[in-house]
Amino acid sequence: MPAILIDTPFNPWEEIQRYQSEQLQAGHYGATASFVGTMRDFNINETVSHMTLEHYPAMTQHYLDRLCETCRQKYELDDCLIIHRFGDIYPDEPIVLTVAWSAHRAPAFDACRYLMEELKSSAPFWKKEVTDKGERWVHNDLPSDKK
Amino acid sequence: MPAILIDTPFNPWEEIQRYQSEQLQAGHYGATASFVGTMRDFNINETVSHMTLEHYPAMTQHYLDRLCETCRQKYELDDCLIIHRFGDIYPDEPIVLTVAWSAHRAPAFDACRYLMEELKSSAPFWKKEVTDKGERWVHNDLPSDKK
Amino acid sequence: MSINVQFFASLRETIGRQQLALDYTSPMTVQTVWSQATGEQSMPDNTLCAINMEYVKPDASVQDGDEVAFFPPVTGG
Amino acid sequence: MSINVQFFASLRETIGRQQLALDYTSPMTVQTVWSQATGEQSMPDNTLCAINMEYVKPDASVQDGDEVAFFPPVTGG
Repeated sequence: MPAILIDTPFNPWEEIQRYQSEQLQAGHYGATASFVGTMRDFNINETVSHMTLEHYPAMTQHYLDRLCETCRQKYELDDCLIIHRFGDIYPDEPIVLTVAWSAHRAPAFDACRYLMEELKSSAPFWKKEVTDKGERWVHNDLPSDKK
Repeated sequence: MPAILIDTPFNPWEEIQRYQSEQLQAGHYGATASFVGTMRDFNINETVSHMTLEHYPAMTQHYLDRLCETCRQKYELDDCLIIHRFGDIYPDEPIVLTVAWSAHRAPAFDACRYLMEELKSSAPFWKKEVTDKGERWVHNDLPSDKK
Repeated sequence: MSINVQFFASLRETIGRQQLALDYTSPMTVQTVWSQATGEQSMPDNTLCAINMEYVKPDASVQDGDEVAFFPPVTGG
Repeated sequence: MSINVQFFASLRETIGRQQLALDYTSPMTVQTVWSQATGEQSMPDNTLCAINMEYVKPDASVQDGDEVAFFPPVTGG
């Protein structure tokens, strides 16, 4: 149940297959739910050429590790996986992958979504987009309940 | 937004990549939610050597095609995909894949799960498992609302 | 023309046949198709019914040339 | 020992520095760390605070040697 931070492009589908074949017991899990967040080339009606994803390295790793642990305690899972990019990211590149493996579909779906919602609301990452009008920090319109 | 029925093993992760690179517009979608149902080697505490997935060919294709259409009308999606096996299936082989691509994560998650829940409750497939005690039809414990 | 009747999965095994052609007589419902096709057996409570690939209730009307299918609760996915 | 203060993202740019060491004086809260580190600027409403990688509220107590971080709402994923 690792959380992996990387600063280079990754192929989420290959990572799922690799992790699955190395860490999961074949024939044991019946449900694999996954989510991939990919960089778009537009946001709020402006063309985005690339972005920089800043983070708080020690806290990010700590936060994501604990999120995986909490997730495994909360749902009946065989395993879960998070991979998250940081640094410079270009359109069409995957930013984040969350995966949950379970015997049954409900915990797999619930856990995969839980990982993403928690990560979106609390993992210390900040996006700065570069558009044709210059740089801008991305704002999250959702209220934070963490203050 | 195809629904594909096949009677031979498939690799869901390769199918996602292939479909995505051929049919989706790079940089346009930001969220990809997927689900893979895999055959387990045990069920209700018995070891299962393999199973036969019977279906009602014409109705299955019709049902899944329309499910994809309904899903695209119901959620704000770039696209969706269903692949479903039939015939003889062995442990660790994928049985079903559902994928939804969207600009945002909520419709992608919701649509991917909607496809699976509808398919599980109404697509005309029937599993017959072969265990060390013989063959048995799998029963769905959930009440059906389709009668 | 006639009614094409189909049985699937455990129902196919219980009834002992996969399909049969039934003479069309007006009026006909899915329930009467079942009764004629099975020799007046009672329909199991959870049986699903379809006319021309669409789910219907047992009291739905059948037309000449329809395909009427009966099957147990589905277990795909 | 002292307090290691960190600012991230837009807050780092607004404050004009990424990190600084602050002499520890007892008692100290996250709010007093902010005030001393920023020259008594007011803390933006949506600022998130962490002590040693754990989210805390501004009235949380700080200990000698702690790392105290301030940052805007997160936008990862």
